[in-house]
Amino acid sequence: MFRNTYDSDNTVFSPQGRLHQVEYALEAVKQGSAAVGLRSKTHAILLALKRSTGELASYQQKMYRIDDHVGIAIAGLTSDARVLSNFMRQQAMSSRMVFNRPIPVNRLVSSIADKAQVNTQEYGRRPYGVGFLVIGGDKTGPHLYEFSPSGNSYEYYAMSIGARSQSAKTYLEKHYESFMDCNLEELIRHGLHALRETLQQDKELTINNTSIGIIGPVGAHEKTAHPDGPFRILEGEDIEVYLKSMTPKESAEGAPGTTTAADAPAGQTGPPPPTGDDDVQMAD
Amino acid sequence: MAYIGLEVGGICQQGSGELWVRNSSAKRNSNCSEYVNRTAIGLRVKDGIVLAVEKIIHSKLLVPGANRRIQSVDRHIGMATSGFLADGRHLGNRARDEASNFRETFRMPPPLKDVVSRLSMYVQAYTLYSSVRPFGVSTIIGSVDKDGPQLYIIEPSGIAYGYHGAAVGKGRQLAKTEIEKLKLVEMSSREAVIEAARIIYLVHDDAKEKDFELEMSWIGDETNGLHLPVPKELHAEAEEKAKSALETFD
Amino acid sequence: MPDGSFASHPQERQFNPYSENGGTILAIAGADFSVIAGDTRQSEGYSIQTRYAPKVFRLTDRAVLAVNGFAADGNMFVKKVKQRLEWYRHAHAKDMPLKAIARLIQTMLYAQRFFPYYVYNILGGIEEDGSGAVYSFDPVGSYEREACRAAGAAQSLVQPFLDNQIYFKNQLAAPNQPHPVHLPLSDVLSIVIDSFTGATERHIEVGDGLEIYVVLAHGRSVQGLEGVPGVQELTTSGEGDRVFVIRRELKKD
Amino acid sequence: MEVSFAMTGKGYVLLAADTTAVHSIIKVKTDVDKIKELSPHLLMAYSGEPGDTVQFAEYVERNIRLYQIRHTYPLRPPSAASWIRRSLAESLRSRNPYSVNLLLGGYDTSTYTPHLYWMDYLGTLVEVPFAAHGYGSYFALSLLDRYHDPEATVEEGLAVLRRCLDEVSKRLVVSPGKYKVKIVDKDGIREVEL
Amino acid sequence: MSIMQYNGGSVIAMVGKDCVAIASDLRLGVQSLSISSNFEKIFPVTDRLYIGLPGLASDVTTLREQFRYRVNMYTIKEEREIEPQAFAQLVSSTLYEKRFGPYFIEPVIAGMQKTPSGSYAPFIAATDLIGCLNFAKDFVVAGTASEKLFGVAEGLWEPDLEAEDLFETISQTLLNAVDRDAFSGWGAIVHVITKDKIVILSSSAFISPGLGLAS
Amino acid sequence: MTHITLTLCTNGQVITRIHLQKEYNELRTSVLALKFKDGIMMAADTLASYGSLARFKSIQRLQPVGSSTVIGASGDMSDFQYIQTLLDELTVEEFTAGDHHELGPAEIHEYLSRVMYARRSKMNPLWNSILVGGVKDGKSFLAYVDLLGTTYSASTLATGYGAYIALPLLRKAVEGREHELTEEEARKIMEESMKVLFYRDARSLNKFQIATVKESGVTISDPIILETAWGFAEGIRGYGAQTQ
Repeated sequence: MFRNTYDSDNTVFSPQGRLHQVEYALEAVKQGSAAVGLRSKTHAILLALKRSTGELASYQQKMYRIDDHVGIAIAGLTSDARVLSNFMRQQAMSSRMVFNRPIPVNRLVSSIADKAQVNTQEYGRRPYGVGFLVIGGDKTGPHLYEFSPSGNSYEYYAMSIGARSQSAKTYLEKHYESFMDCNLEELIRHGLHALRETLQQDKELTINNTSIGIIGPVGAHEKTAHPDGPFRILEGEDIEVYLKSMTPKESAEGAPGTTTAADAPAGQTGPPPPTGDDDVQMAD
Repeated sequence: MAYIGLEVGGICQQGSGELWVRNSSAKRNSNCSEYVNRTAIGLRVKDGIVLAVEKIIHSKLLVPGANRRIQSVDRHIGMATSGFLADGRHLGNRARDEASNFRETFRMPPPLKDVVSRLSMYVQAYTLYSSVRPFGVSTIIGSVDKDGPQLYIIEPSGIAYGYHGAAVGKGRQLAKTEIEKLKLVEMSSREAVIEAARIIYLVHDDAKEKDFELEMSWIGDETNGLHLPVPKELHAEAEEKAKSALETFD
Repeated sequence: MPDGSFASHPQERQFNPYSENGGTILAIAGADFSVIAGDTRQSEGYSIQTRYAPKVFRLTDRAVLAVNGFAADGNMFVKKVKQRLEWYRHAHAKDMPLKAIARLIQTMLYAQRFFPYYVYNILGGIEEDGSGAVYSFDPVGSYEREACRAAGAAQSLVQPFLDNQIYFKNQLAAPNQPHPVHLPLSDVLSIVIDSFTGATERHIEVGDGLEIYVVLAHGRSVQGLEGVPGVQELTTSGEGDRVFVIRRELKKD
Repeated sequence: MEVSFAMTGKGYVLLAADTTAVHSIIKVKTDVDKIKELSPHLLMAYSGEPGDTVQFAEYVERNIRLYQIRHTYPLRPPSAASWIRRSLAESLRSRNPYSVNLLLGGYDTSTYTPHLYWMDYLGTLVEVPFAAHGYGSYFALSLLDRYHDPEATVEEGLAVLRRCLDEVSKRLVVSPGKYKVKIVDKDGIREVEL
Repeated sequence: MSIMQYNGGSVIAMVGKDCVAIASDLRLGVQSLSISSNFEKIFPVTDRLYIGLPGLASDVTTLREQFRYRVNMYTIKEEREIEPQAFAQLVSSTLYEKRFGPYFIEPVIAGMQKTPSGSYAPFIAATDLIGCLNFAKDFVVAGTASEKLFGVAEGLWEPDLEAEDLFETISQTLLNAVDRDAFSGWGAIVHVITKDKIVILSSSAFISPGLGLAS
Repeated sequence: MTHITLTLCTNGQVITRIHLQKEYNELRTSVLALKFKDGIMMAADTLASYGSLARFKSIQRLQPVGSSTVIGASGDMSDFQYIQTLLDELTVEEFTAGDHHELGPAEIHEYLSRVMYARRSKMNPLWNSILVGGVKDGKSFLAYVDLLGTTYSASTLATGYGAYIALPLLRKAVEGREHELTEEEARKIMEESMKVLFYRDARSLNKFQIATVKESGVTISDPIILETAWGFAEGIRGYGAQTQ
C-alpha cells in the first residue's frame, strides 16, 4: 500500500492540512458491506447487506437496536461498532434514567461523533474504523443520520455507506424527492433497489443476506410489533415479501446500468479503491 | 516538503520561528471540501453580535437547515468555526464546560473575555505536545455580556484577539475587505444581519464551488441577550437582499 | 421552652432514609396464567399522598412486577430492573425468561444487603414451559416460587384468606374429589377483588384504586377475561404471552 | 440455673427440681430442697428470685396448713392452685411483687386423679399433663411431647424424667448437677432417688 | 414485644341468622415457647352469653373470676339473668376502672339478646383493654391474630348465615387466621349459640389432620 | 437547627467528639398547587424562618425552570438555592443544545427525583419538599418530590402544614373539576387556601406569590398581601390560657 510521510499517526497534519489516518479510517468504512438509509414523513428505515465469510459461516450482524426509538446500521470494523453502539445504548439508557425521556437522536449521534473526534486528535489512539447510519424517531418525526470516523455527523434524507455505496447514493439522489410521501412498503422497495446497486455482478439480495431496520408505524406485511412502531429489525422469512416486491433489475425503472464505479473521487491521493469483499485489514 | 525535518507531531516550526501550525491549518481551507466549511464571519455592532457561516452542501441528500454549524456556548455566547467540523464541536464542548465552570464558581453569566482566555489556552495547549495535534479550526466567538457586545477570533495557534468584525476561512480576505467598509459601531443588529448575509453571498465562489447554505445567529436586545438563530423572516429577507446585491455587484 | 426559644433546647434532627408508603400487593398463579394486583393509594402516616400511584409494572410480555414498601426505593428498583432487562434484550435479542428475572431481582436486592431497598417484591408471569408462576421476595433478596402471595400493609389480612381460598387450607376435600391444584381465571379474579375490598374495608392504608394485571400464556384463550369491563391489553409483540390490565375503583375513605 | 420438671402418670404426679442455690456466678449450696410438701397429697416446686421463693413458698405452706387446721381437711389440688394463683396475681399488681414460678402437683383423694398445674409469677395458671420451668423447659418440653404417657407407670415415668435430665446435662451450658425428685399418689408423698 | 403478645391467643365472634358464634384458639405460651394446648379463653356467662378473653393469661383468669363474681352479684340483686347488652356495659366499666393500670385483655362478647317482643336477637361486641365498646353487626375479633382474623372474616363472612354455615365460616376464619399467627393456634374451640341451643366443638372434632395442631 | 456530631475514632476507641451546630434558614411553610383547565397553579408565601424567628420576609420560593415548568420549595433554604443552581446549569445545557428538545415539567421532576434520591442514598439529603408543575405539548403535569426521593402526582398537592390544613380544601374544590376550573376560579381557590393557611399556620406570612403555567408559558405574580382580620379573636373562648 502506498505510504505517505504524514500518515503514520493522527497527530500530524499533512502539508495540505489533511489527516491521512482519518482518511484511511474512512476507507475502512468503504470496505465494509453496504448499508442504506432513507426516510419518509412517517418512517425511517435502514437496509444492509450482510456478509458471510463462507458456506460454513453465518452472516455478520449489520444492525443494532439502541433504544425503542433508535437503531443503527454499520459498515466497517464490527468490533469498533460494538464499542460505539454500547456507548450509544448507555447514553440512551441514562437519558431514560435521569429524565425519563428518549434521548434526542441528534444528541446521541453528536455524542459518538465527539467521541470519535478525540481519536483523531490524540497520539496513541486510532480513529474508529466504522461508519454508522442512524435512524431515530422523536416528536419532530423520523430522522436519518450518518456518522463517520472523522467525527462528523450529518442528517440526510437518504444515505448509503460501505462498499460500492456510491452506486446506491446515485440511486438515492435520483429518487430521494419522492421518498417523503412513500408508504413503508414503497420506502423499503426504494431501499432495496438502492442496496441492490451495491452488489457485485453475480450476486443478488436474498432473505439471508439482507437486513431491514424500521422506525415508524407497523406496515401492512408486518405480523407483529408495537403500535407505536419502535425500532425493529426484519430478517429471514419476514423480508421475503419485500424482496419479491422489487422490480427486476434489467427493467428497473430508472435504475442506473451495471456500473460498479469506484467510490473514491478521482485524483485523490490515498489508498486505492476497494476491489472486493475482503475483510477489512488494519494494515496491508 | 521543506519542513519535514522540523516536524514533531503538532509542533511544527519553520526556520523563521513562525508556528507551522497556522500555515497547515490555513491550508486545510483550500483543499478537501469534505470536512471543511468555508467562510465564517462575525460582526460586533452597536447593540449586538451577528454570526454567519457559509455552509457547503456536499450532498443534495442533506436535510436543509438540519446540520447547524453555529453553536451556543452559554445563553449569551455563540461561536462559529471554520475548518474541521468535528474539531469545532470539540472546541464547542470545551467552551461550554468553561462557561459552566465559571457559572458554578461565580454564580453569574461568564464574561466573554474569561471564556475566550480559557479556551485559547486550551487551544494553545494542543500546539505544545507531540501527543496531540492542533485544532484544525479558526473560531469566531461572540457575546453580549455585562460589558456589551464582544467578538473574538481564536486561531489554531491559540492566539485570540478581539475584533469589531471578524472573518475566518477561505473567503476571509474578501470578507474582511467588505467588513472594513461597514460602520459597525453605528449599525443595528438587524442591519448587521443583512450585511452579514450579503458578505457570505459575496465571498462564495459560485463558479467553482458546490451549493451552500447560509446560517446566521445573533445576540442582543433583539434576542433578550440570548444567542439565537436569526428568525426565519429576517433570514429570508437578508438572503433576498444578498442575492439582489450580488446581481448589482456583478 | 417557656421563653419560646429553641436555641437552648435544640432539636436533634436524625435523618431516617426510609419511609413507609402503605398499600398492598398480591399475586396468584394459575395453570397457564398469572394474576398480579395492587391498590393505588400512596400514603405516609395518616396522610393520603395520592390516590393513584401504581405499584404494579409490566416488565415484559410475560413478566409483571409488583413492589410495595418505601415508594422511592420501589420506583427506583423497578427502573433499575427495567434497565437490566433492556441490556438483556440488547445482548440476546429476546426478553429475559421469568425465572431469570427472579434470580436477577434477588441478586439486585442482595447487592444492597446493608442498605436495603425497603420493598417487598412479587413477580408474576409465565415460565418458559408455559406455566403460570409467582415469585415473592423479601427486601434483601430471599425468594421462592409460590402459587400465591400477598405483601404490604394488609399482608396479614390477605394472606390467610388466600391460604384458605387458593391452597384450600383447613378445608377437607370430599372423598375421591381432591382439591384442584389451580383455579380458573374467573375464580382467581373474584378472589383478588374480594381480597382487596376486604383489605380496603379494614386497613386505612389500602384503597382508592385497584390494578389487576393478567398474564396469559402463549396460545391460551382469553377465557375468564371476556366480559370483564375495562380490560386493556398491554402486549407489545403479537405471538408470545399476553399481558392485560383491569382497573377497578376501591373505597376512598 | 434453675430447672424444674413435672409430669403426670397413671395415678401419680412426678416432680423434679434442681438442688442448687446460686449467688451471682457462685453455687452456694447443692442440696436445697425446692419442692415443698404443702399437704399430704400436694407438692409444689418453686423457682425464681432468691428470697421471694422461700418467702412465698412458706407463705403458701402456712396458709394451706391453716386451711387444713380450720376445716380439718386439706384443700384439693384445683382449689389450692386457684388460691395460690390469686396470691400471685394480687402480688403482681402490688408495690413489691413476688417473682416466683411454680409447678403444683397433687393427687385428688376424692376423685382419685392426679393433677398438675403450671404457674408463673404473673399469676398464669394452667393445668397440664407435663410442665417445666427454667432453661430446662426448652429441652424437656419437646422430649415430653414425644415420650409422655398419662398412663405410664412410675418406672416408666421416671425413665422419661431421666431422659429429660440427661438431655439437660448434655446440652445446657449451665446445667445443675443434682435433682430432688418427689412423687405424689394415692399413698401420699415420697422422695425418689434417681 | 408487647405484653398483649406475651401469652398469645385470639378470639373471634360472628353474627348469623338468629345465632351467634364465638371461637378461640387454645394455645398458651410464654413468648415463643408453647406451654399448653388446652388453655381456654372463652367462658360462659349465662346460657346464652359467652365472653372471650384474649390477652395476658393471668388476667384471663383474674377477669373471668371477676366477671363471674359480678354477674353472680347482678343475678342475685336483679333476680334475673344478665342480658348481653348489660353485660357488655359491665365488661366495659370493669375494664375502665383500671384505666391507668389496665388488665391486658381485649374481651369479645357474643350472645343472644332478649328483645322487647320476647324473641332473641344476635349480639356481639368487643372492647379494647380499657373498655371502649365496639358493637358490630357482622363480626368482632381480638388477640394476636386479630389482623388476620379481620382479613379472612372480611372475605368469608356474609349476612344471615344459618347456624351450620356460621359454624363453618367462623371455623375456617379462625383456623386460617391462627395458622398465620405464631402466637395463636394449637387447637381451637367454637361455640355456636342459638336461642335454645348451644353447640360447642373443640378442635379434635372438626380439624382436618396434618395441620400440626396439638396431639 | 441541627447538631452535627463528628466522632474521631482510632481502633474503635472514641477519641473525641466535636459538636457542630448548623443554623438552618428554613422554608418551613407550605407550597400549594392545583391543576385547572389550562394548566397548573402554584402558591407559596415569601417567608424563610429561622426557628421561630421570621428571618427573611421576601424570599421567592417559586422558580421557573425553562419555559414550561415552575417549581415551589419548602424546607432548607440553602439546599433549595443549591437546587436552583443545578437547574440553572441544566437549562443552560439544554439551551446550548439548541435543538428544540426542551425539558418539560415531567423531565424536570424526574431529574429532581434522581438528585433527591441520590442524596438521600448518600445519607446527605437535600432537606426540601418540592412541587413541580407545568404544561407541555398540551399535557399538564403536577408532582411532588421530597428529601427521601419519594414522588407522587395528583391534581392537588401541598407541602408542609399545607398538606394538613389546605389540601382538604383544595381537594374539595378541585378534584373532579380539573378540566372545568377557569384560571380565575383557580386563583380564588388558591387565595382562599392561602388565607386559611395563614390563619392557622403560625410560621407563615400573609404575603405570597402565585405562579401560573399555561401552554403560553410561566407567569409568577408579584407578592400578594392578604387582608386579614383578627378582631374575631377577641370573642373566642375556650382556647389556651383564656378559658373563660
